[in-house]
Amino acid sequence: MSTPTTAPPKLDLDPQVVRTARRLAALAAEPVVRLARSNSTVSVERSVLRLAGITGADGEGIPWANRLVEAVRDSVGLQSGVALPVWDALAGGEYADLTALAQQASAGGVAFRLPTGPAADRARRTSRDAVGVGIARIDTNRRTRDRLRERLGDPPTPWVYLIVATGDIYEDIPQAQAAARGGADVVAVIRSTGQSLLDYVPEGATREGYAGTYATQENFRLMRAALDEVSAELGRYVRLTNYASGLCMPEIATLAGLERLDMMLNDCMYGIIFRDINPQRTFIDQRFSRQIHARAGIVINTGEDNYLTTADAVDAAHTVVVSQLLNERFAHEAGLADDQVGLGHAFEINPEIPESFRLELAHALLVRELFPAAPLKYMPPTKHMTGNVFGGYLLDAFFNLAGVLTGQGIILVGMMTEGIVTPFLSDRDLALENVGYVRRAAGHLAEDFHPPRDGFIASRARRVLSESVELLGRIAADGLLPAIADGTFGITRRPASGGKGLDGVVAHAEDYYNPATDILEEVQ
Amino acid sequence: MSTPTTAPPKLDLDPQVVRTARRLAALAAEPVVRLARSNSTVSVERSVLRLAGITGADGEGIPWANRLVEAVRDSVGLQSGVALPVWDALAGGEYADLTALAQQASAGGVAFRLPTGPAADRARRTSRDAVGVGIARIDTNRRTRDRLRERLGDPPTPWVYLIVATGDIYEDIPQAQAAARGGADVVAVIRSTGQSLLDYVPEGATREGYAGTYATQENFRLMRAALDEVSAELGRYVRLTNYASGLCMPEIATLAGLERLDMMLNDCMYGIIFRDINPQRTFIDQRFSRQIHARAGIVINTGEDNYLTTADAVDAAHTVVVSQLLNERFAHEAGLADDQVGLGHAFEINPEIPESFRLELAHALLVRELFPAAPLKYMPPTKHMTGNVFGGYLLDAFFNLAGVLTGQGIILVGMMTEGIVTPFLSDRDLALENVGYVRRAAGHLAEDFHPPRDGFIASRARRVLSESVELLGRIAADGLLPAIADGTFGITRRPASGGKGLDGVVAHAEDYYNPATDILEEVQ
Amino acid sequence: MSTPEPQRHVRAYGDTTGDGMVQLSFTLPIPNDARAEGAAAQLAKKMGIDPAMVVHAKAMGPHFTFFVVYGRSAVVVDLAEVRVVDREYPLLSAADVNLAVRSRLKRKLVVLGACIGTDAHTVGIDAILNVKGFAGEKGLEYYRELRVVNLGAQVLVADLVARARAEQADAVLVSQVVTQKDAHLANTRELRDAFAAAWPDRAARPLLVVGGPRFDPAMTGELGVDRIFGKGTSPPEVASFLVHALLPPVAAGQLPAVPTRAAAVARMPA
Amino acid sequence: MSTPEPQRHVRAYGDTTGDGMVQLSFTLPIPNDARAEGAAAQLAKKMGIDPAMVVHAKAMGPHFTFFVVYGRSAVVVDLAEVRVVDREYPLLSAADVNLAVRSRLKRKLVVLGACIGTDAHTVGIDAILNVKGFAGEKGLEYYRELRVVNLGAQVLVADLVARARAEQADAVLVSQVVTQKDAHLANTRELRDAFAAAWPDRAARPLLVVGGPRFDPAMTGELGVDRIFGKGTSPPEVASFLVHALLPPVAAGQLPAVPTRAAAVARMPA
Ligand code: B12
Ligand code: B12
Ligand SMILES: Cc1ncc(COP(=O)(O)O)c(C=O)c1O
Ligand SMILES: Cc1ncc(COP(=O)(O)O)c(C=O)c1O
Repeated sequence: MSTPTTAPPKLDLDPQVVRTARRLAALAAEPVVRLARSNSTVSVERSVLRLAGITGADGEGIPWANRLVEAVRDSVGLQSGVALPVWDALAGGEYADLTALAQQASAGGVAFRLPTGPAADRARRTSRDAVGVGIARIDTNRRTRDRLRERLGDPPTPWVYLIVATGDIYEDIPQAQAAARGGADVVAVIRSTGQSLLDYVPEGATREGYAGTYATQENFRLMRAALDEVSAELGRYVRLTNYASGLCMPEIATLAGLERLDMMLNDCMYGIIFRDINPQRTFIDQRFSRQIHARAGIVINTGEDNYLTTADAVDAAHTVVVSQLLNERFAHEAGLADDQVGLGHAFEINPEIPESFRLELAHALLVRELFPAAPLKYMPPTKHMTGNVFGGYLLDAFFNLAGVLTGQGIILVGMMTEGIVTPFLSDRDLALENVGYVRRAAGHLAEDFHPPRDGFIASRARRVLSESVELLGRIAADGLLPAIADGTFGITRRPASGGKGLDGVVAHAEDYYNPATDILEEVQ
Repeated sequence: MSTPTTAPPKLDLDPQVVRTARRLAALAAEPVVRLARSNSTVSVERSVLRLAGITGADGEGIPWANRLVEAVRDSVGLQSGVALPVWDALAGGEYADLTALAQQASAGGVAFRLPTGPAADRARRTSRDAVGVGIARIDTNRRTRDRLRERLGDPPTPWVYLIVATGDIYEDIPQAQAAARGGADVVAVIRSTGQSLLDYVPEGATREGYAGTYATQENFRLMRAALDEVSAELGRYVRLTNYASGLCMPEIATLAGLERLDMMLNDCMYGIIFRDINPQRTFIDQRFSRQIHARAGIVINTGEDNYLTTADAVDAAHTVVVSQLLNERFAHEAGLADDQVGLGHAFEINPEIPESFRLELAHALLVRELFPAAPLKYMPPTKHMTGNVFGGYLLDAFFNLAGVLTGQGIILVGMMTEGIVTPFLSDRDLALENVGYVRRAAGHLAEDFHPPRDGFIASRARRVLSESVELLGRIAADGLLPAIADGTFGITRRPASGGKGLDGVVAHAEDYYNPATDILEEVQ
Repeated sequence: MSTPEPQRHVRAYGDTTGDGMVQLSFTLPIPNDARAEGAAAQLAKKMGIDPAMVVHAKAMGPHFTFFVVYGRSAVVVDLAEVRVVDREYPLLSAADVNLAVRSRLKRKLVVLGACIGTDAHTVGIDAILNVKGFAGEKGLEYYRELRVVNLGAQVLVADLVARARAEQADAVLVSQVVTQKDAHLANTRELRDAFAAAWPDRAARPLLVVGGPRFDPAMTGELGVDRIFGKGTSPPEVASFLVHALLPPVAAGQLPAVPTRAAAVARMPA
Repeated sequence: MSTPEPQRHVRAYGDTTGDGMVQLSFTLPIPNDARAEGAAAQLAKKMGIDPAMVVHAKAMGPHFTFFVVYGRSAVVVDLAEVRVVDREYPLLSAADVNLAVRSRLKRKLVVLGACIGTDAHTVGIDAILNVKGFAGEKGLEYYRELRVVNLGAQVLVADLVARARAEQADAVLVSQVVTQKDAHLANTRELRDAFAAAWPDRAARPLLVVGGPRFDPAMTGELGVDRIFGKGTSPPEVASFLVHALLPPVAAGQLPAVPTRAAAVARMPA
């Protein structure tokens, strides 16, 4: 993020308490990091193949990446990684490329083996070279983005983030362009409802999503090109966002890097809690995906805002902060820089309660000052949005004002039809008018905003922080997986061995080799 | 107003400059006060008759009060006031009462004379007694209001002020009651477009106004009764407002006192500028009407907000302040207490300009701190309200927020259809939801609002104040009437001898007697 | 003047009885040029708004324009024509529900809950089922005589059928919140068909109840389910319906040991 | 996918071409009881919205309910049917207007302006007439060859007729902003009748121009005036129209000394 927050702190948080919070978060994260370092998943392995250039799908739409990983798994297993057997098989020169190999393999025509000695050395070397091509493309994309940002310029914060969600990439494109012309700095294409539970990434341009559009490499490409076009027209680099989330988190991160997406929704626990994906699977996947994001210069957006749709935004305020500290820790461990960690939070307090706006300011300011270098992603009201679109428009305005007053990095502008339908074109335009007015009219109102030291706002912020430290202490002592099983986040219980996708997890054998992590961890 | 502003000042205005401003305002007002003390008008004289109990109208709907004043004027003239010839005529016992006398007189059957000596003494005494009955009723109403306020309780400020404007008193009543149930603290019944230029007050319950409902004694009575009913139901005294403005300003003030209205729009210059009423007529009328308001415990609302509909709200900000200082001076001179002087101002800055909201805050705070004891009436955006009702709803919310942040006494909540139609029932309900949310959610946000001493807001406020002092200096030197003629207020030029109603002005003869002012000035 | 007792025939109300005033907004896929307002007025007029005032027209890029219209709608609403899905059964307390089940069913009543299709919105079904409940009313899990199995989100219809059979479910409660492209209707029809196929004897199949904020409770016939609950449903309404639909009415002196679904089926549209 | 070139037939657009989605809000004079949403849905359906989702219902006291509805409108707009009041004359600069008047009329053109009835909104007519003008464009007083007499507000029609005669006005410009109970239409008809009575020879009567934000410029025929200007009118549009309507076209070589109104009248609907 180019515009770090420089405003002097207003809350006067105790640095000692803040340090304790971070120390406890690291402690709580540690066992999970160990887990992620010593296990792989089918999606991590497929990512390796994708970086090496595998593309396409079979007649049923199942990608060759999936077919090849399945074939390897069925014959020699995945405990050593997919690279060793695959590049060993390729070494014979029988197969034109990875895709050809995959086609043969899925027809049952390839006898994989786990190479050892020089054969293994060679497989490691050649796979590393092949994956290096993909990484090089990611690096090029990163440089291109930097160049475009420099040439076109970055907008001032808070960046305005808008979603499109028609289900049809060809409807999405004009809507995204219209949004950019109307003032959006970031455009997110929401995914079709079912995608996160697919254990493969669909192929090609798609037109049939429900409440969102499939994340595919081709859709990414089409949309990034459309936004490049409009960026040039507007003289402002418009960012593209998608979701590295669900069962294919690592692969989608990879495709994002390959197609120059700019920001990705990517959370260490969202899939567990809101998609009932197995916790171990998620933690392993998120680490790899974050290593890719780190390399690609992609800003991640975490999903703490979602907790407040199932839990109460006042009672559960501290769970948001705890999750942010964990997300930050996992992000740092995977190599993301502070300015790539777009922690999420939200304006979800019941508008019927007294002083609700000041409570929101307290929470937003706490997050701002706890993570001064993070490009915070601030989410609008959703839960308390009803069919009263006028009232909704008003609530969104106060959200926008809270964003401006507390120096948020990215604000996802709310839609007045949130309680009704996925947004209409006009909702988005009205939302842009709303945030445009608030930003222009309030201007530097933050200069006049000074919550007194012992006033309502500062006291509330301190209280949320101390509740967070307390909860982190308990998690550090009892373990993060048990805490999740216990319903700590989003009041949803998710046991460590429940949920979808555990069968896609493989413990590393001693000779496990992953050319991608090999490269990614090297440069760190 | 029961809840004076106790918040510590935030602007640090120079008390020396403030004193200078008030001194210059008094200087500028002085010649006009002299004019008002030495002249009367047909409406002032009709008010005397109304206080003495005259009611009803002839077949053409012209009130007997008008007929009698005309008759006196045609026979002996009005230079000595209407009381002397009328009560002299009544002394013979020929006429049952004032109304009977008026009927005869308008048929040409009464020979008036200007009594002198003991006959004059008697006329003075009997007229004073007769007018005393009306004044006593006003006093009783004031006590009733005080009792009801005490019993039912006063709402916290800012009071929410809503208008109804159907044109039909019987549609107005349920709408006003609905508004009160929805949260209105003050209900204003807007008048029909043409009434201000009528030189008589229509009679009876009316159903045929354009864009407003006629102000009549019966409509006042019906509406006050309806609000008493709903006040009892709600356990909160709901105030009623109308307009003591236009050619019948003194009489409408009188009827308001007689029917226990609570607040009246009443400005020293509005009629001149926005209705092209003669300046001299207006200044004379406003003094008498304010004496009545003072006695009745009625809060007046001045009309400076209107200037910003014809002039630019930034360029002309100081003209609002100058007018407020003049209105305050005239109000004090007529006997109104500080807590009866509801000075008007408005949120009318072009929402397209940067920092418009902070400019509004600067203006609103300046007015608040310049008149700490006044129950300020803060008006919503009107000029920049368009057909975009969503945008309008948003602008109204920021107005409401400005009201809460700067401690306004009364806020007239805006209607999203301001740019389109007189309000629908639902507009009013949505407006109440809007202000309800803002008050509840922002709560005591004013505690966190501290514009820095040399920041944008404080500097702007100081600048407007100094421009005001400068303009007052010029007016004190050159005269208020020439300034008005020159287009100083609302960029509308109104020469002292132009406009409607000058023919209704009469200079006092030496024996001029007005039993009402006699009583009203006595108690001061 | 507004009449306290509404007439049978009413019009929209702006600020005067009978004025018919409505507010309308929409987008047209046309540029905001000279023709735009006329096109918007035409749309409004074809909807019966006359006179129609196009009070706002805003270009959204070169190809789309947003409009706000105010005007008088000619429509007269006939209140006598309004079909209301009345609650034809009494609202019972948890104690009464428990008593009814215990005394009339003599075993626990089994309720299976799920979100089907790709819908992952569980807050609504959880509000009905979880102890925590909704708006201060405890959910069905709190009812001692109900056995609640909540399968959570994104459940396949085939799995739901299998589970209903395995649990011997008396009622299956399905939530659908995502409505884009009428997904909720398509999924409900799939549900109906699968259950009809699995239980060809309609009286034997579990009661099918669907719910979600955008359902029209009057569509039971069309969708072939036993009951539809819309926005703001409270758990007791659902529990009371289950008692009403699944337990035969208490005939004097006679308490059937096993519920027949006949009563419920008889009430259904054919 | 949205087509850059709009079709002749278009529907309202929510987020997909052809989806027909619109938003509607209104009040019904009925309590917010069980029947209310059904009544609202009926109104929407009778306006051709189907399916109609009643997404919000709010009681406003015991006798009224406010509704918000979203749904699909069946209406297809035929862009070929849209009547556009095109500016059939060129937009002239102040210099061109002055030149035209000087060269073709050979005297100053007299313009009388007023708000009639009880309307006191002068900002609109002032924007057209005063030097200050509107949106950066100077008003008609700035044009050297126009003599502008602005009578201000609340002018009686009879006085306006008298003054038009006294000033020998070429054009009378009237503003009407208050539209409650169609006051602007009633006042315009009164204006037309009074001028028709005072100038039975239509060619002799001053040009009648009315304006205001809620006028429909297509209603000239109905209201019997020569031109109607709506919201956002700029002074040059008005000045150019006066030149166009009052000055005969420059036939090659021939410049009539006195304007006839015949040309203008001929263009008017009968
Ligand atoms: C919370 C929420 C989420 C949470 C869900 C968490 C969870 N575990 O449930 C999260 C953040 C995960 C989420 C994600 C998404 N959401 Co969501 N979400 C909402 C939100 C804000 C509130 C819904 C809610 O909880 N309501 C509260 C409950 C109590 O009300 P309810 O569901 O109506 O239930 C009541 C009744 O309807 C009834 N009821 C409901 N079900 C049943 C069943 C039975 C048997 C009975 C008897 C009664 C009953 O009883 C309940 C109590 O009264 C709404 C917007 C809004 N304000 O409504 C959007 C909304 C529902 N989401 C939407 C979308 C599109 C999504 C996504 C698909 C977006 C995306 N592509 O990423 C994702 C993916 C989810 C998926 N795969 O389905 C859309 C749906 C649009 C549409 N009409 O099709 C909405 C309307 C927002 C919008 N305008 O775009 N969402
Ligand atoms: C300013 C204003 C006032 C000022 C007027 C000051 C003045 N000297 O004019 C004051 C405060 C005095 C006022 C008072 C009232 N107002 Co007022 N006012 C407005 C306001 C806020 C803006 C109007 C305006 O100035 N627009 C700017 C000008 C430039 O635009 P315009 O008028 O549309 O003019 C343009 C075009 O229409 C066109 N045009 C206009 N006239 C003409 C004429 C010709 C010949 C041509 C060619 C072109 C042309 O050219 C202009 C430039 O483009 C509107 C609300 C709004 N936002 O629109 C309410 C509004 C017009 N007022 C309204 C009302 C009801 C009143 C009152 C009657 C309320 C009352 N009962 O107390 C009073 C009394 C006034 C009366 N007797 O008429 C209503 C009218 C409702 C309706 N549709 O019937 C409105 C819409 C507010 C509302 N929603 O209730 N008002
Ligand atoms: C971190 C994260 N991932 C993903 C999603 C979207 O859900 P899905 O995975 O169904 O696309 C969200 C939505 O809010 C999110 O916050
Ligand atoms: C002081 C004052 N008087 C009167 C009015 C209303 O106008 P009228 O006199 O036409 O009723 C206003 C309206 O804003 C006002 O501010």
